[in-house]
Amino acid sequence: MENGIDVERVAGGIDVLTLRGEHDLSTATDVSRRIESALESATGLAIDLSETTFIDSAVLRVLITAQERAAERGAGFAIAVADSSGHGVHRLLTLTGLDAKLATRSSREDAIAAAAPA
Amino acid sequence: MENGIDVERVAGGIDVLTLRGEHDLSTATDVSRRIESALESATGLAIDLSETTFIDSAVLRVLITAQERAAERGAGFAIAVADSSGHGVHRLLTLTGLDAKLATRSSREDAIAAAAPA
Amino acid sequence: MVTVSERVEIEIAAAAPGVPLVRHALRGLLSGLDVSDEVIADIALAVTEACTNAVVHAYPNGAAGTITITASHVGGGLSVTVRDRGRGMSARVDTPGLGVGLPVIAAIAQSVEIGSPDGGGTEMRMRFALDGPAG
Amino acid sequence: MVTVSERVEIEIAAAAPGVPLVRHALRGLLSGLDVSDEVIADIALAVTEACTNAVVHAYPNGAAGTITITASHVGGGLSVTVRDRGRGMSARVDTPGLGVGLPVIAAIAQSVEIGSPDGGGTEMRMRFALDGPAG
Ligand SMILES: Nc1ncnc2c1ncn2[C@@H]1O[C@H](COP(=O)(O)OP(=O)(O)O)[C@@H](O)[C@H]1O
Ligand SMILES: Nc1ncnc2c1ncn2[C@@H]1O[C@H](COP(=O)(O)OP(=O)(O)O)[C@@H](O)[C@H]1O
Repeated sequence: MENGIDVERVAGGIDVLTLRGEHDLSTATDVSRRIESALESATGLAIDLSETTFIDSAVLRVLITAQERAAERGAGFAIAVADSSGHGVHRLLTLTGLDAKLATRSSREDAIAAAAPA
Repeated sequence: MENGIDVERVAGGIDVLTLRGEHDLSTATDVSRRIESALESATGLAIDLSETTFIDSAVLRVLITAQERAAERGAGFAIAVADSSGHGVHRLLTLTGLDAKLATRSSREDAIAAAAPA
Repeated sequence: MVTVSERVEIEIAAAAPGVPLVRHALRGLLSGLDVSDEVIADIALAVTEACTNAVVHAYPNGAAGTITITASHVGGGLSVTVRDRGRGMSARVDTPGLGVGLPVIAAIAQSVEIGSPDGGGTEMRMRFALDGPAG
Repeated sequence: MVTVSERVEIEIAAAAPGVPLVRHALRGLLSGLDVSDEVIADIALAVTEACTNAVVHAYPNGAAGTITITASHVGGGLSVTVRDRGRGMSARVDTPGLGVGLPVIAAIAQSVEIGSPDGGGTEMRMRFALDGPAG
């Protein structure tokens, strides 16, 4: 799968950031920048990992920061971790206990719905 | 050296907490409690490690929290790390880089002076 | 007696773009063996964390350096060594990382040995089971 | 050939009061050898961190358990193993600790191996140099 970071604005002013393929230290700064700029104007942010085949702790750190920043700005936030997400994505979230701390949903659609500001 | 935790109120409403001997997980909760109760009424807190022969990262964590709490309450804060402090005390502070982050002074007297609120 | 049937050595510059290259090379090695996707994912994660640590921590202030990764298929397992020639293990509280790299490696690998090789730097030697779920 | 001249085995309940006991026993062992105060302080610190980890992380929710510490004076060095029979290495971000235990151990010891012994739990095997400053 081609690696990529896409951001799309959907209904209600919510930005959906899709991470395709593998992400690690070599793309973490890009991911972080795209998140920061999305949060400048979006009412909510959904991060879609359903097409993500790999993430490491450098990316996980960016996701945690994203959730904190969204909360600070009163923006909604959710992450989609689906059956189609890579084994390693599930494994890292379980090992670190972040499956319980990050606002995860099991599909892109559910994450977008959950990213509407409260 | 006998282990111990002493708290003494000195001039200006500053509390001096002296850690004698070895401190680790087995005393960290006591140290933390004594610090919390000192910070309830003291204008400043000096922690004297000049007679401390050993500390580990469990105690270090209590010291970091103490410095943060003191700052939150507007109380002064300083830690005395002297030549007489144990090798391990110096070593742990250097290894972790906390010699630069914690307000350390090289004697009990200097720490007390530095613990006066700004 | 142990039979070494496969051995790969990779050298990368100690910089972020090298990290995925190592992972891809390892997957290539493992794809020729009868290993489950779960085990491959686990090994990819642990080795990535070790390489990331070498990039982030071994050479302070962006100093140039290299990282050498050796993977060998030994008996029923895989041994992967990540070696840098940087400043040696540090233990500073002000790390830019999340602090779960070493624990993740230790949780996934059967064993991990962290050593200080002659010549300086840090060597991390991980052993992985290849049959069944790793760890 | 390696000569084992001294060997100490200590078993403690996995609880905070055991941690200083281990340190005192180790100092006792080392006091009979020609080792500098700096090296003794370093070993005391690394072994304390390993024992503290076993107490804090191995047995969740205050479950009862034991920790076995073995120290042997092997050749010119000291080998210390800290073994628990707890839940195995975890890698959770919500640790109550400062997160510098493993790095401190790895920075001080010549090498540290973290493994998952048969029967469960975690085994941490540290090797220390006894001549000159440790590490
Ligand atoms: N190759 C290395 N060289 C120097 N220090 C290292 C190396 N690998 C790890 N470390 C040290 O060990 C610490 C813990 O590593 P880790 O658990 O991966 O957490 P993080 O990298 O997120 O801080 C690092 O913060 C660093 O101080
Ligand atoms: N004996 C053990 N059993 C289970 N998990 C452990 C053990 N030792 C260490 N760990 C895991 O490794 C992590 C890192 O340990 P350490 O660097 O000492 O940091 P801290 O204990 O302050 O969190 C711990 O948070 C814990 O998840």
